[in-house]
Amino acid sequence: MHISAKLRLATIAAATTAVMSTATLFGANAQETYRIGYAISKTGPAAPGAATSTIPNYEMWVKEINDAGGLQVGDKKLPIEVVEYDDRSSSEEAVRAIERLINQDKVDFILSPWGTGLNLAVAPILDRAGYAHLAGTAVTDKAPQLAKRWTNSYWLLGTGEQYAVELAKFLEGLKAEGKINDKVAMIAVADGFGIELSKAGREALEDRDFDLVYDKTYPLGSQDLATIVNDIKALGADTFVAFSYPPGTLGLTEQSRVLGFNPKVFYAGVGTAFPLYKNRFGDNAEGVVSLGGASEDDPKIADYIKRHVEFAEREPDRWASIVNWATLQSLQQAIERAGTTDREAINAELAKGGFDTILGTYKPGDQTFWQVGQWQDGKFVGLAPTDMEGAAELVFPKPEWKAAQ
Amino acid sequence: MNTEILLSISGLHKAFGGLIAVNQMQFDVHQGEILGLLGPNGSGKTTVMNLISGALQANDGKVVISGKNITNLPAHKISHSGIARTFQLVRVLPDLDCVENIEAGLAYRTKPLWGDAAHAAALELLDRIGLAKQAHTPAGDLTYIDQKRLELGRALALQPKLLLLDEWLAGLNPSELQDGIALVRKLKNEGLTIIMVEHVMDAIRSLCDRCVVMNAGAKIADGTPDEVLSDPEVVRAYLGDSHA
Amino acid sequence: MFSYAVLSGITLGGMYALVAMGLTLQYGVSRIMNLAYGELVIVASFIAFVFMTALGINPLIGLLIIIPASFALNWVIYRVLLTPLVARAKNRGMLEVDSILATFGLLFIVQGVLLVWFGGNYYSYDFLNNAVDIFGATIAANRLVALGFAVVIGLGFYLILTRTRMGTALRAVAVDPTSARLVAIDVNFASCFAFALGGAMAAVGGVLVSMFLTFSTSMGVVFTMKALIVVIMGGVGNMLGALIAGLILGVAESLVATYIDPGLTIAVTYVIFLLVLLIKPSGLFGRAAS
Amino acid sequence: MSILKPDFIRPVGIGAVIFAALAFLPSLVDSYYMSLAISIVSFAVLATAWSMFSGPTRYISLATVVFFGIGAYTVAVLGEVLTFPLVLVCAGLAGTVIALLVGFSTLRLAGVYFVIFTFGLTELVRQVVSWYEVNVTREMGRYVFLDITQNDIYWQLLALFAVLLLTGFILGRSRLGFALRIIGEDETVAKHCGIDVTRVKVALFVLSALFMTLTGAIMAPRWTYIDPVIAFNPMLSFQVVIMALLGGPRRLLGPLLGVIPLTLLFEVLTASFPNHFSIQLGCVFMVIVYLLPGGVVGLYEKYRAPKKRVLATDQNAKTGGSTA
Amino acid sequence: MLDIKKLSVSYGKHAALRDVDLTVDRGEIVVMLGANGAGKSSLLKACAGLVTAHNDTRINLSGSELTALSAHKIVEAGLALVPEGRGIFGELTVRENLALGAFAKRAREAEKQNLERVIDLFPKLAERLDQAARTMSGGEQQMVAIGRALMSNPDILLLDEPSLGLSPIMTGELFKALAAIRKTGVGVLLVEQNAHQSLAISDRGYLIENGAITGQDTAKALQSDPAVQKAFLGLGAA
Repeated sequence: MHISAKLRLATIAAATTAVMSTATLFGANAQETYRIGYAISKTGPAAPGAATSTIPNYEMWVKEINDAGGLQVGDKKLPIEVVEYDDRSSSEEAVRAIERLINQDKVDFILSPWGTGLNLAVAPILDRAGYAHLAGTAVTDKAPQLAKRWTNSYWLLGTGEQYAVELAKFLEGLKAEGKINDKVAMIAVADGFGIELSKAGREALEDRDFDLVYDKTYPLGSQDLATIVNDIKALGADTFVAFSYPPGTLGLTEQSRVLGFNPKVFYAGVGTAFPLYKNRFGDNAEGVVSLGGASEDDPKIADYIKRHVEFAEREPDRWASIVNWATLQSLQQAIERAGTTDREAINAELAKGGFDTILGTYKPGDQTFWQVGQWQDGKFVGLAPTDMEGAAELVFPKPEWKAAQ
Repeated sequence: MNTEILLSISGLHKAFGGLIAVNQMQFDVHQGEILGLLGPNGSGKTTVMNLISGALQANDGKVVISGKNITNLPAHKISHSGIARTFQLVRVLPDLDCVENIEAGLAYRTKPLWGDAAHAAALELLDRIGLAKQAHTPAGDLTYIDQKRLELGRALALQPKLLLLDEWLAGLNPSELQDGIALVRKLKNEGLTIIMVEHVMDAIRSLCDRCVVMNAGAKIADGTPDEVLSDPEVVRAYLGDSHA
Repeated sequence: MFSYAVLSGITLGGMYALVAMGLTLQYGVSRIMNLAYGELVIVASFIAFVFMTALGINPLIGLLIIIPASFALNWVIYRVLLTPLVARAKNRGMLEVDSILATFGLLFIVQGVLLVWFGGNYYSYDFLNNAVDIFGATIAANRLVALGFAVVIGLGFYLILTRTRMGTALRAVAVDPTSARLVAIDVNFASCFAFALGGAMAAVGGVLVSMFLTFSTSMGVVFTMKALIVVIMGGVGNMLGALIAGLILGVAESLVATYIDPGLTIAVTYVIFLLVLLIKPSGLFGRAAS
Repeated sequence: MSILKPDFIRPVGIGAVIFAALAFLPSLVDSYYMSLAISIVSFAVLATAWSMFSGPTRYISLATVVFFGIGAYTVAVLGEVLTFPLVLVCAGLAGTVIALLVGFSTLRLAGVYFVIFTFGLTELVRQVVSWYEVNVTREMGRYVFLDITQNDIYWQLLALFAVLLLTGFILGRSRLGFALRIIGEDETVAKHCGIDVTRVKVALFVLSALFMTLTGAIMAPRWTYIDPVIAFNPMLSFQVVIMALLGGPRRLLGPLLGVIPLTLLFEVLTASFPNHFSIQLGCVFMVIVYLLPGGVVGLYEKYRAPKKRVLATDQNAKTGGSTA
Repeated sequence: MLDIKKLSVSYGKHAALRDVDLTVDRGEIVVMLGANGAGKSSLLKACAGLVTAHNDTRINLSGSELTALSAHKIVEAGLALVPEGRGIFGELTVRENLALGAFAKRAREAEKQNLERVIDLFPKLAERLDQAARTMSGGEQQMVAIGRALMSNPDILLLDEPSLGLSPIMTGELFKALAAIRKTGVGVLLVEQNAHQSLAISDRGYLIENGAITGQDTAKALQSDPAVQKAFLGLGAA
């Protein structure tokens, strides 16, 4: 009695599974969905970055489109079907997952993984299989060469040099106005990102007659940066620059506050533009400068932030998230413009650009977004390039740290 | 009796921390003789064996075999100079079978045997020590006595000039003891020189040409078994008052 | 500068020691090489985070709940997951291999559960971050609290282990489990108790560390490894050894950051660790390999 | 002499046929399966090489990724300077030198001290490479743009694996391999049998490291971009240990029996449960540990030849009397 | 007092002990003689709960059943084993070793008196109480091991080759001490290589061969038994 009940349950379960799997099979054959795949770091060292800048955007994009009935392809509305994998922050896993998406799942489009290394690892495969590669979270000095090497690849966060030069130009202006002295203390995380930015920063700052009074690196994974801040504090630099990762960024801010280190310009990031930063430091975030930025007065951006909060229960970061979202909007429009699910047609549309996104009229690969931003009144606004529309005025000098509550 | 000296030990000294285990030991072993090394437990006999075989490093002193100084050489080099041993606590290679255990002795000696030759030699040797039937039994599955035989076989496979037996006859029942004594005597007759640490008096009396008695790390007597066993100091330190 | 470097090194070292001490108990007494140790540290960090941000409970008060809870949790882990391995292990080596494999699995489970609940994000909250001046140097209060806990736990357990009957019994189990049975010590109970206690200490470490470090679900391994280094360097099973090893590493890191290059801080901890092992293969205060 | 005997020729012949057949795999399956095959073969090489040293000696080394990473980095540094075969030679040399250094300095450590030492070594090497790149070359992260396809990598790995298995097979019948087994059983006895224990251990450690280094070198072109975090990822060492232990590190083909099911399991879990991968993996892992105490080889042996083992009883505990 | 019936122990297929019957009375010293590997140690270990005996085995101490108890409970029941190789805690001090001896609940109350008794028995230990046990000589370590066993206030004391590693003088002291222990009413079961001296202080003896009892008699009778003389008293002729 008891056993037969269990058996029946098992049979029903098996039957249901079988029916469901055949259903999906037919569904796939009939091309009634648009299949999107991605492999992203859900675990491992890259997971926090992916969870902040990329995964919520992907999920929100799919949900919004499907809620609206699907992608407009020609005269049909195709709902999006997602195949996702965890690359476990490993290049090898990422490579295999992408191969799987291409050959096994035969998805129509592949969204990029998170991080420079993983994007580079999968780029040649995507190129070979003719998939466009919208690398939304890779910062590499080789971006222009890579875009040439793999013609359908777009390196959307640009090169480290762009950020460093934009920052140096910005600081040069402040120096010319006599607001800051020529001393800069710079610290970077010993990792591809930190080194690329610090290298470009060093050149750009020295070209502009800045004196780098401190120029060192700290190892990835090191969170105790108290001694570094203490050393720098004694050097009399008006400008502090840290090309750091989120744990380091938070640690440096924390220690600067504890030690009462109040440079006139306090620049730290990646991580400053993360919602985490504002939650963590509250009013003390005011005046901190970093990479990225958002024209939060822009209704489109404000709307995006609002929707993101509703969907993910937290704010998006004000740097890569925005670029990622603009990219997804571009993709959607490219598909709609192509009016077909044919990959080559969509790729061609992507190359044309001219999409209407939260970054304005957007062409993937053309870096038209904020390179330097600052927390002002709880918003991370864009400062530079200064000629961009809506560039905010710098809050200067950075207000002194307030004591912890 | 052959008086040629095979092994000569002089001024041998070994301390473990503050404890002096071997203190200025000195004795010679002549070609072809069986030397009994006697003494109470803890008097340093096994330490002397370990110093000779290179299992331990001496703090001072000299060990010379056939005119060659082997003091504090690594154990594998000492084995190459013609010394093989068995251990106080029998040590076979438990997961290897008997043939392999013997091959372990054949394969790394000065004139190594390997492959078919080693296999054949191993079988022959197993036959000699009475383990031919167990050739493919893992050594760990052998009885205690057979493990002792096998360990001796491995030592013999090294074709030593000098064999060190550390309580090899301990724990044998009386009939096995007779077999064991016969085997050791046969080895002696084949020309092997032997140092044996032993407590079994029957064995000592019937086998040893000469005995060295140790107490508290030092030599207290040296002579024929009858001489040393009646030495009052030996009786006091080793045999105990009840034997006086 | 020097005094600051030393002082901040000591607080850093205190944190290392704090995180390592539970492992030295688990590995030293219960003979469980617990690769999931760091995950349990992180679990406590997350609980502290939830207490602080969602419930408004100060983490130090939260310890009153977290310590007994983690003690119970680790008790269950030992009873359910590890007892069968202990029972079937014929020797220490087998238990070591089995416990490595089993806790490796546990590591993934705990990490996976955290991931489902908290996602992959970074977490951090603000507590006791005010500056405190001591000896002319400024240190965050939360770090001093952690250091204080490390010293109190290190010394306290040192005293308990050396001065009380139960502590002596635990050390006896560490030295020779078979003989311990012969003096009426219930070795299974003692191992379980030590494991649970170690787990509770891991939780204390996790709560305190969460007050000043940014953490995420994938960071457990970092703590496990740091703890292992400290445990091995200090000598397995030696609380005072762990405390001192932690402090040495912390101060060395801090001095190197100040006087040589912050880029070498992690390298230097490994150099010191490797040197200690090469010179004294059983750790600073370890007994000779048996 | 003994080379020509049938018990040598037959397995080698069968192996050659199997490997020759496997070489045609790329023309049969698509590139996803090729990438899976690469994964399996690379882990097979790593786990077998690991077991070559760690199986008989029972030293658990977590330094696999040190050598793997050195191989990968050599390719990153020299890849565009030298031809690929020469790069492989350089990688092999670099791995050998490091292995010699490590071998001579660490092999006196025992048990868990050795385990953690080798782990510490991984971190140290990673940190030193990072520091060197940051302060000397000022280039962190290197690009590997080589015209090496996935199939090339597969064939190279397959060839390496064939060589490794042949080496292991010959080793298993050689005096050197036998010496290592004796050392694993009882180091003291080994010494007294005339074996230079240190030299044998270091030789095997170096040999095993050489194969790990070459695996890293062959795999490197696959990732386009290499930095110390990618090259020296300690998870790799753990995975290799786990696979080898699961399979059974004391048989030549044992590790393979761990590699294949675990790689496939990882693959299935990643594909089926991208959001619950960790939990599933952990659970499956625990089940394996509890139900397969002797590894896959143990299971095989248990059903093939039930073996009794008499425990040493009275004779194995007499300590203390000899030195005190 | 200690009553062993049909004790059998196997390791895998190898039978170490077969149907051994043995008794030890209050205030009695009983010695077991037998070759290495005959099963003597297994017998003691089985009594102490360190190895598992077959199901039909019965081990009874003063009326309470020890057979299925785990080792620590057997100590509580009043049986203490001084294992071969002593099994002291080398890293711990002598004082800690002795204190651990009194870890059993039955011993805690009388810990002080027992400590005094042990110190009386082995005055040498008094000077060495704070020394790590492993730094002491073999004889002293043996004293610690026996002292520790006595600290548990046992009804019966099992000793596995206690004279191993002791100088003859030390051995003499040891046997004197055992005789003194007997006087306090404790039963002693002794496994010894040193047949001569152990028979001299024993009341009765058992001969054990290949896992089975092959003979038993009073110590006096055994001493004059030619077979025993040949097998175990070879040096009696000296």
